[in-house]
Amino acid sequence: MSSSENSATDVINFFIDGQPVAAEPGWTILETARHHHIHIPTLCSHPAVTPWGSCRLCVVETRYGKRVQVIPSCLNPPVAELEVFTQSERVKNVRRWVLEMLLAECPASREIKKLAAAHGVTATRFAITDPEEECLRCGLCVAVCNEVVGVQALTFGSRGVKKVLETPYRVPNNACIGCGCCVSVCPTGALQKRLDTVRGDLSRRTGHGFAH
Amino acid sequence: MSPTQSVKPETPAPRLGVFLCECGTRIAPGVDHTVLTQLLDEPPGVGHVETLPFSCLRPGLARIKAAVAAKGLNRLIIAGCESRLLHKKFEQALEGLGLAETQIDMVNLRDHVARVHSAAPAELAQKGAKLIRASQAWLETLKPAPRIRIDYQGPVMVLGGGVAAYGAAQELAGQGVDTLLPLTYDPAEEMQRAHQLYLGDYHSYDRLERLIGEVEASPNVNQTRVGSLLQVSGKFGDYTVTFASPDGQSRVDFKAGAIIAALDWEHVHQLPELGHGGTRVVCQIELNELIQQGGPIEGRVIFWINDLDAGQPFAAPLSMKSAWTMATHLRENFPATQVAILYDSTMPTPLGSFDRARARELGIALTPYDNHVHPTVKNEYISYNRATDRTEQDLAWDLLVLSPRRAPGAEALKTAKILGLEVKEEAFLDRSPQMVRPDQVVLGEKLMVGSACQPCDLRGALSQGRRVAEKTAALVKKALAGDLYAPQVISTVDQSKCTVCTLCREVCDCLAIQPVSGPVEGLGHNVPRMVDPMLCTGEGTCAASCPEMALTLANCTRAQHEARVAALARSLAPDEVMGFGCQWSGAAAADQAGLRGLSYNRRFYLLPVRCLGQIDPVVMGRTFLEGANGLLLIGCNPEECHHSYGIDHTWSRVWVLKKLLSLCGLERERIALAHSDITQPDRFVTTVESFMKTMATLGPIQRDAEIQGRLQALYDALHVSRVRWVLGVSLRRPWESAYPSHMPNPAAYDHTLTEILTEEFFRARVKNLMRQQGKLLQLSDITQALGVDEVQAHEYLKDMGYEGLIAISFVNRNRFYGLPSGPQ
Amino acid sequence: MGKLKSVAELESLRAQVLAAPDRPVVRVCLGPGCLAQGADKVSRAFKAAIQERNILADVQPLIKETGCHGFCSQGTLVNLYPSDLFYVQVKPADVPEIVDQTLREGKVVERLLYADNGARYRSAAEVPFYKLQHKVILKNVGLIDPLDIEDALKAGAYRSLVKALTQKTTDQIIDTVTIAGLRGRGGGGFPTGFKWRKVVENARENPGPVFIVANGDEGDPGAFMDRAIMEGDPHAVLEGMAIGARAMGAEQGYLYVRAEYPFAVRTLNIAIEQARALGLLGQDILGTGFNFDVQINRGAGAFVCGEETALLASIEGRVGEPVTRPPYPVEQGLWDRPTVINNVETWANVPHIIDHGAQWYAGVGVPHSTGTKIFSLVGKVKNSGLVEVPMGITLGAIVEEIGGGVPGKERFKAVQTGGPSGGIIPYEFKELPPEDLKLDKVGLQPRGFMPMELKNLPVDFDSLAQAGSIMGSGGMIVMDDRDCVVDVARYFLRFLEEESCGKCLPCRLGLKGMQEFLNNFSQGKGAPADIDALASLGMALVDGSLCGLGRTAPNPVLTSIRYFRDEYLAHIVDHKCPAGVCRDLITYRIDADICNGCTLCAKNCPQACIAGANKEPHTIDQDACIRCGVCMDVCPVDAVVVA
Amino acid sequence: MQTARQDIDTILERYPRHPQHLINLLQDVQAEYSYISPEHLTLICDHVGVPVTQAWSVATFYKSFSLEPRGEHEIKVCLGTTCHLKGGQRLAEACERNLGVARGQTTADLRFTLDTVNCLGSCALAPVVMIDNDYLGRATIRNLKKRLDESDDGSD
Repeated sequence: MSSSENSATDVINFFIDGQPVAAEPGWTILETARHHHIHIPTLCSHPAVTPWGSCRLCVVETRYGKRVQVIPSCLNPPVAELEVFTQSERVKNVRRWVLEMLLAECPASREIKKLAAAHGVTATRFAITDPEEECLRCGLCVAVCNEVVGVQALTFGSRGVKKVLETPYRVPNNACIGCGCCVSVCPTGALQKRLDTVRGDLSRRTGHGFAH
Repeated sequence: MSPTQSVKPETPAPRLGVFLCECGTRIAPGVDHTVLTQLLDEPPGVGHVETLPFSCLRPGLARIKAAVAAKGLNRLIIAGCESRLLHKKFEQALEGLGLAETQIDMVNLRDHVARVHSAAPAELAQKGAKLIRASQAWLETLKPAPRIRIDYQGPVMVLGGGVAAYGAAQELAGQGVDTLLPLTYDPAEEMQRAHQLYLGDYHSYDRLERLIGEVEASPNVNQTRVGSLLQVSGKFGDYTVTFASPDGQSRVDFKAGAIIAALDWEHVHQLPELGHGGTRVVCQIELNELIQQGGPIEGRVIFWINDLDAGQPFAAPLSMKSAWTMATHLRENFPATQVAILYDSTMPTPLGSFDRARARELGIALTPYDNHVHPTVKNEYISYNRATDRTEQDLAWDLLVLSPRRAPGAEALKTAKILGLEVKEEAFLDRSPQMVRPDQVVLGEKLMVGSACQPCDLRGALSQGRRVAEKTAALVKKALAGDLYAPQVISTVDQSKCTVCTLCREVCDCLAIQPVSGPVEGLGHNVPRMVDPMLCTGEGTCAASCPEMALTLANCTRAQHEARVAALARSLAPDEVMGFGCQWSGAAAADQAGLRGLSYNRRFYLLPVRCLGQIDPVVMGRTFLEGANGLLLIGCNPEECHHSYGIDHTWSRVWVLKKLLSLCGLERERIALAHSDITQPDRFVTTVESFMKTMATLGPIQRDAEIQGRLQALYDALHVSRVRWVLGVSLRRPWESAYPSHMPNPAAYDHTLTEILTEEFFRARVKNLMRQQGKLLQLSDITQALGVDEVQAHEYLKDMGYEGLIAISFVNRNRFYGLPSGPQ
Repeated sequence: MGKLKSVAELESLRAQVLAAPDRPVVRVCLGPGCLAQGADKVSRAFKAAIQERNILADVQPLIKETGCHGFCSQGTLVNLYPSDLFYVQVKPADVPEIVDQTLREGKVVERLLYADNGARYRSAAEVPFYKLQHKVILKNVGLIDPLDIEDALKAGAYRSLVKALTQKTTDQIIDTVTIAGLRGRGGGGFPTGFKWRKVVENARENPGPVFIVANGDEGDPGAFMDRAIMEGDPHAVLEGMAIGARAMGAEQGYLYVRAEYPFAVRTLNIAIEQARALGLLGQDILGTGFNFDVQINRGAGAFVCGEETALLASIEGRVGEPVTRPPYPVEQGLWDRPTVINNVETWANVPHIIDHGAQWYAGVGVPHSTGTKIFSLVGKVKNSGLVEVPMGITLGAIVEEIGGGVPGKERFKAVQTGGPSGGIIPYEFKELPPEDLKLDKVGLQPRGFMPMELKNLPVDFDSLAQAGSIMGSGGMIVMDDRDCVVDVARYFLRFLEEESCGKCLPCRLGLKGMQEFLNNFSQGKGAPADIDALASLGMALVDGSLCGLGRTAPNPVLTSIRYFRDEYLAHIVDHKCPAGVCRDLITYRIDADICNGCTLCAKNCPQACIAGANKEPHTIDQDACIRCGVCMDVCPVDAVVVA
Repeated sequence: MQTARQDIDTILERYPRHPQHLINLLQDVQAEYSYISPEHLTLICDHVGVPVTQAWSVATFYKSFSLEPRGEHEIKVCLGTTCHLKGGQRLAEACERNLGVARGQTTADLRFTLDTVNCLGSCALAPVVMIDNDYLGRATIRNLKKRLDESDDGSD
C-alpha cells in the first residue's frame, strides 16, 4: 500500500471490489471505502452522529475465508484480508427492494426518487399510504438532537410500521431550542415541514428567551 | 509546571491550515479543487492546503491531526459543509492537540457553493477561494482569549421557602451540597401553608412533614430567618444576597454560589359575582378548612370546576383533583352528604376508570357539562347543559364549591423582579431562556421552580424542586472540582470604558449582565457592569450596541468581523454582492437550499454569524468602505429571534445605515434586511435573487475620492458614542410588545435621529477633511469640499468648537477651523 | 429458619426435609392449560372437600398446586401419590367423588382415567403421550410445589450448586458444560460453554463486573416451555444461573420474564425470596465466599426483546431496539460489560449437567445436539401440550406417537417449527423440480432442502436448519388440510410486523411489503412471477435486516414457497384456496339437508344477509356476505359449510 | 372489589433513582392505575432522571403500557398461532362489532378495553379469550357474548 506514514502493524489491508485498500484500526468499511473514493449509497449515515444502521442501503457482501455475509458497512470494521463487494447481486437485491419500498413509503421525497432511479428503481409495486409522506424514520434527527444538540426534544413513538417521529403527547416540546439541526441532517427534507410540530410557534414561546 | 514553559507567555503567531473537503462527489467535481488550491497558494499564501475525500470521517480526521501535529497548525479552516452539525466533531477530534473551538472555522463549500450554483468548476473555485480568504482574515485576527474557570464559593441558596424549596433543599443536602435556606417565616408555618395551598393533597401531607423534618435535621442545610429580599449581586459562583433582617430594621448579607428560586403560588378566593360569600357558595379553600375542622357538612354538595369559565384553564385539572379528593373524603367521613362534581366536558380530566368505578361505589356523581352554555347559578339549583345530549338540566345544591383562583404570591413576584425575571401575562413565571449549550440548559432551569412557575400539586412542586436541585448539584460539584469553565464566546466588559449607561443590561436577554440589581449601597447606580460568564450565551447584541464600545465578545470580536468583511469586500468583483446570514435562520436556510437542490445567483456571498445582533453597525459601514456595493442581512422571522432581540436590533441598525447611505449620496436600497427560516430555503432563494436584481439595477458604486471620503465618514460616524447611544435607545426593550419598536411619535423621533446622524456625518467628514488637508480651513473651503449649506455648516462647526472637537482660530477676522492640537 | 452458613447446614436441612413423614399427595396441575379450564377451582375444591370431611391430620392428603404436567388438552390434570393414579379432565364437581372414592376408600374413579382407543390408563407413565418422553428438565415440574423451597430441596435442588462451589474450579464448570455439548435453547443454538469461556476471557482482558442474564421473554405464539419451567421449577433456573455466575465470576444476574406471565413473576419472586432467606442467593453463599443475586425484570410486551441486544437495552430501561453485533454482549453487554445471555431452558439444563456429568448429558440426544428439548406441541394434533424429548427423535415420533396424530378425518399436511421465525415443512416428501429453485436466478443461495420424509426427519439443530426451518425455542404447530399455508405465512408476517421494532428499513417496510403480496395472493390476485418477487424480497430481508427478527422473518414464506408453490399457484391462477381458509376465495353455504331452521345464524349475522323462515332451511345472500364466519360458529348442527 | 390504590410516591420509592428502573416504574404505575397519566410520566422521569422523550418512546414502544385510561374490564382475545388457526380472528372481529371499538381501544364509557394478545399459553384450549383475569377456553361467539353480558351486569 502507498500509505507510508503508518507502520505496517496497525494497518489493516483488505479489498473492496478487488481493489486493495488500507484502514487504520477503528475505521469502518464505509469510511475506508469513502476515503478511497469508492461509492456506497447511504441514507441514515451522517458524520455528525454515531451510526445507527437503520437504512441498510450501505450493506456490502463480505467474504472472509469460507464465511460469506451481507453486513452494513457503516457499522462494521474491516479485518485483514477481508474481501468486500459493494455491488454483488445479494447487495443489489437488498438495495433495490429497500428503495422500491421507500418509493411507496416516502412518495413525496425527491431525494428518494433520485436515489432509487440511480439504482434502476423507478416504480413501486407497493401501496402508498400517505402521498405526502417524506420521513423514512432513519433516526438522524433524533440522534443529532441527542448527541450534537443535547436537548432530546424529539423522539420516536410507537414501533414497527407505526413508528413515528414525534414529541411527547404530540405537542411542541419546550426542550426544543429551535436550532434546526434535525432539519439539516434529514436526508429527505421531511423535517422541513415538520419542524413546527416540534418547536411550536417560535413567536409564542414563553419567556423572553424567545421574542413574544 | 516546568520552568521552561512559564518563560514564554506570548501567544504564538497564527499558523493556518486549510482542508478542502470533496464530500464524496458533492463538492469535488462541482468545485475544481486544483484551481482552488492554486488560488489559495497565491500570495499571501494560506499556509497548509490539503484536499480530503471526507474530512469529517475517521480517515480524514486522521490526516488533519497528522498535519496539525507535523506543522504546528493553530488555525484551521475546514472548507466542507455545515458548521452547526460538524464543528463539534472537529473540536472533539482536535481537542487533544490543543486547538480550541474558536480556532477552527468552517466554510460551507458544499451548500453555499457547489450544490447551489451551476457554473464552471474553476469559477466556483474562485468563489470558494474568496470565502476561504475571508475566513482566513477572521482567524488571523483572532487573539485567543484565556479560558475562564468558574470559581465557586458558598452554599446554594434556595429562595422562596415553599414546598418546592424544601424539595430542592432535600435533594441538595442528600447530594452533600451545602445549602442555605433563608425563611421569611417560622418553619412550623410551612405545614400550615401547605394545607392551605395544596388543597386536598391529604395523602402527601405526612410525606411533606417528614421531609421538612429531614431538611431541618440535615447538617448540610442551614435554615435562617430573614426579612424580605432586597438585592442580589455578583455572579455564578459568588453571589451576595441581601435581605432585610427579620425585624426589618437592618440589612443582612449572605454569600451564595448559586441561587435557586423556588416560589410558590397563592390562592385567592373566587370573585363574589357567582355568589361566593363563604357560607352557601364557598371556595375549595373554605371547604378544605371546614373539612379539617370536622364539619358540619351535610346536604347536597356540588363542586363546580369553573376554572375554564374563570379564564384559568391550566388550573382545571388541579381543581378537579382537589375536588375529587375532597369529594371522596366527604363521602367517607360525612355520610349525610350527597356529592356531585360538575365539570366542563372539554377539560382534560385526571380521573381514570378506577376513579370512575370508585365514584359509582361512593355515589359521587361526575357530571360533565357542555361548555357552549355557561352554567348558571340560581338560588336552589344550578342549571347547565348536559354534555351528552346538550339539553338543559338542573342540579339542586345546598353547598356550592367553586375553584379557587391561582396566582403567584406577592413574595414570588418580588423575588422574580429582583432577579430580573419576567412575569407572564397569565401570571406565571415560566421562562425558557434560549439554550445554546447543555450547561446553560441547567442554568436556565436553575432560576425558577415551584408552583408559581408551573401549575402543579404538592407532589409536582416537590419534584420540580428536586429536579432543579439535582442539576444544580451536578454543576456545583463540577465547579468545586475546578472543572467548570465558562464558554469561549462570551461578553467581557472593559470597566475603564464603561459609563454605566445600563443599555447593555436592557439589551441582555440571558440575565448575564445583571449582577447588580438596582442601586448598590454606597455606590449608587454608578457601578460598572459585569458579565456573569456562566449565564452569557455569547450572542453579542450587547457588545454591538455599547455606545462606548466597552463590551467585547471574546474570540468573536468586532475586529475579527471587520477583518472578515474587509477581506471579502476587497476581493469582490463589481457585480458581486455580499451578505450576512444568521446561523439559526439565514445561513441555515442557505444550507438547506443546498441540501434541497435549489440554486441561486452565484455572485452572492454569504457570511454566517451566530446572530445578526452581533453585527456592529461599524462592521456594516466597513463593508461599504472596503468595496462592497450592497449588503443583505438575512435573519430570523420577526418575533422569532432565537436569542431575543437580535433581529430587532439589526432592524434599527439597518435603518441607520440607510440614512447614512443617503447622506453619502448613495441609494438606500444598497442595504437590506430580510427574514428567513430554516424551513423556508425557497424563500431564501427568492430573497437573494430579488436583492441581486436590485443591485444589478443600481450598478456598482462609482468609487472616486469623494465617495470614498463620504463612506469613510459614514464609517467614522458609526463609532461616535452619541450615534451609538441614539441607536441604542431606539432599540427594543424586552418588555415592549410591538414589533418594530413601539414609539409614541415615530415621525418626530425619526426627525431627531436624522438630525443627529446628519450632524455626526458632517462632523466626521470635516475631521477627515482637516486631516487630509493638514492645514486650517475656512468655512467656504469646507462647504465647497463637502458640498453643504453654509448656514448649517456654520452651526455644526460652532458646536464642534464648543465640544472641543475642532479648534477655531481667527486670522485677519477670518474664521479658520482646524484639528485641535494636543493628543488626538 | 435462618441463613445457611455452610454446605453441611444445607445438607442437614435437606435430610430433615426428607425425613419428614410420608403423606398422600394430590398434585393439581396449575399450568396455563389447566388454569384456563379451572384448575384453580379444582384445587380449591380439594382443599374444601378435605376440610369438610375432616380427614385426620396424619393422613390428611397434601394438596400441591404444581407446575405444568404437560398434557394440556386433557386438563385439569390431577396426579395422586402414592397410588400414582392419573385423573384427567377433572372438574370441580368431580372432586368430592375423588376424595370420597379414591382418597378415603382407595378406589379408582374409572371415568376420570385417560382413555384412548378403548384403553384406560391408570398412571401417567403408561399414557402414550408420556411414554416416549424423556423428562430431565421437566422432571420436577409438576412434581414439586414451586412455592416451597423445601419441596425443591427434597427433589435435589441446589445439589449441583454445592458441587460447583466445592468440587469444581470455574474452568472445570465451563469445561463440563462445553463437553456436555449444551447449545442455547433460545433459538440460535450457540454452544453455551463457548459463550461462557468468551465472557471469562473478555473479563480477564478488561477487568470489572460481568453480568448474566436469563432470557425468559418467551414471545413465540404457541410456545410456553419457559413458562412451564419458571412456574413449575423456578429453583432450577436460579441454580443454573448461580452455577453460571460461579463459573464466570458474576455477582449480579437478571431474569427477564415476559410481561404476560404474571404467575411466573410471582413464582420466581417467591423462589428468590426463599433462596435468599436460606442464603442460597446473596452474600457469602453457604459460607463459600461466593456472592450472587438475581433481579427480575419484567418484559413490557415486545417480542423483539427476545433478541439479546434488545433485551439488554430493555433491562437498561431503554426502548428495546436491537443494535448491530459486533460488539457481542459477551464483549460489551449490560452497561458495556461482558454479559452472557442464555435462555431459561438453557440455564435449567446446567444443574443437570453438573449433577450427572458431561458424559451422561452428551449421551442423551445425538452428536452436536445433545440433551433433551422441550417442545410445545399444538395445532391440529390430538394430544397437545408440552413434551420433552431427547434431541434427534424423529418428527414422526413426536407428532404421530406422542401427539397421537391429526384428529378427525383430515390429513396431516405440515409442521411449523420454531415459532414465527421458523419454517413450514411438509409432511409428504416433495421432490422439488429444478425450476422451483428459482430463487437462484437472483444469485441467491437456495434455502432449505427437504432431505427426507418429515416422518423421519430427526429433530436437532442442524437437520431442521437443513430443512429450512429452525429449532427456535421449541414451538411445534401441526397443520392439516384445512390449514392454508398462504394464510399461515400471512399470519406470521402480521405477527412479526406488529412486533418489529421498526428500526431498520428492510424489516419495518419489508414485513409490510411481503404482507401486501400475500394479501393479494389470498384474494386471488397477482401473477405467478409475483411468487418469485416475494421470495426475492424475502431474501432482501434475510440479508438486509439488522437483527434476528428480520433476518428470520421470511422463513415461513420462503419455506412455504419452496414446498407449497402449488398452493400459492392455486390461489393466484385458479383463484381457489384449497384449504378453504382465505376469505375472499371461499363462500359459506348452508346445507339445506342439515339445517333445522333454528334461526340462530340469521339472528347473529352482522350483515343480516341470512334469510329463511323458522324451522325452514336458511340461505345466505352471497353478495352481502362478508364471510365473517359467525353463522358457522353459532350453528348448533354444523349445517354451515365452506365451499 | 379493588382496595385503595398505592400512592404514586410509594411506588416511586420502590426503586432507586437510576434510569434502569424506568420500565419497572412504568409497569408498576400501569398495574396500579391501569394507565400512565402525563403527570405520572413526568414524575417517573424526574425520579429516574431521564428526559420525557425517552420515557415517551419507551411507553409507546412497549405494548403493555397505556397512555390513556383503560376500561374497567379488559378483554384480551388471543391471536396465537393455534387460536388463529381455530378462528381467533373471527372472535376479535365479533368483539369489535359488539363493543363498537377497534382493537386496543376503550369504550367511551370506560367499561371495556378490547385487546388482542399473541398467545396466552393456553393453546390446547384454542381459541382463548381472557376477560380480566379469567380464561374463556374454546371460546365461541356465543359463549363470549354471554360472558361479556355477565361481567357488565356484575359490576353494578
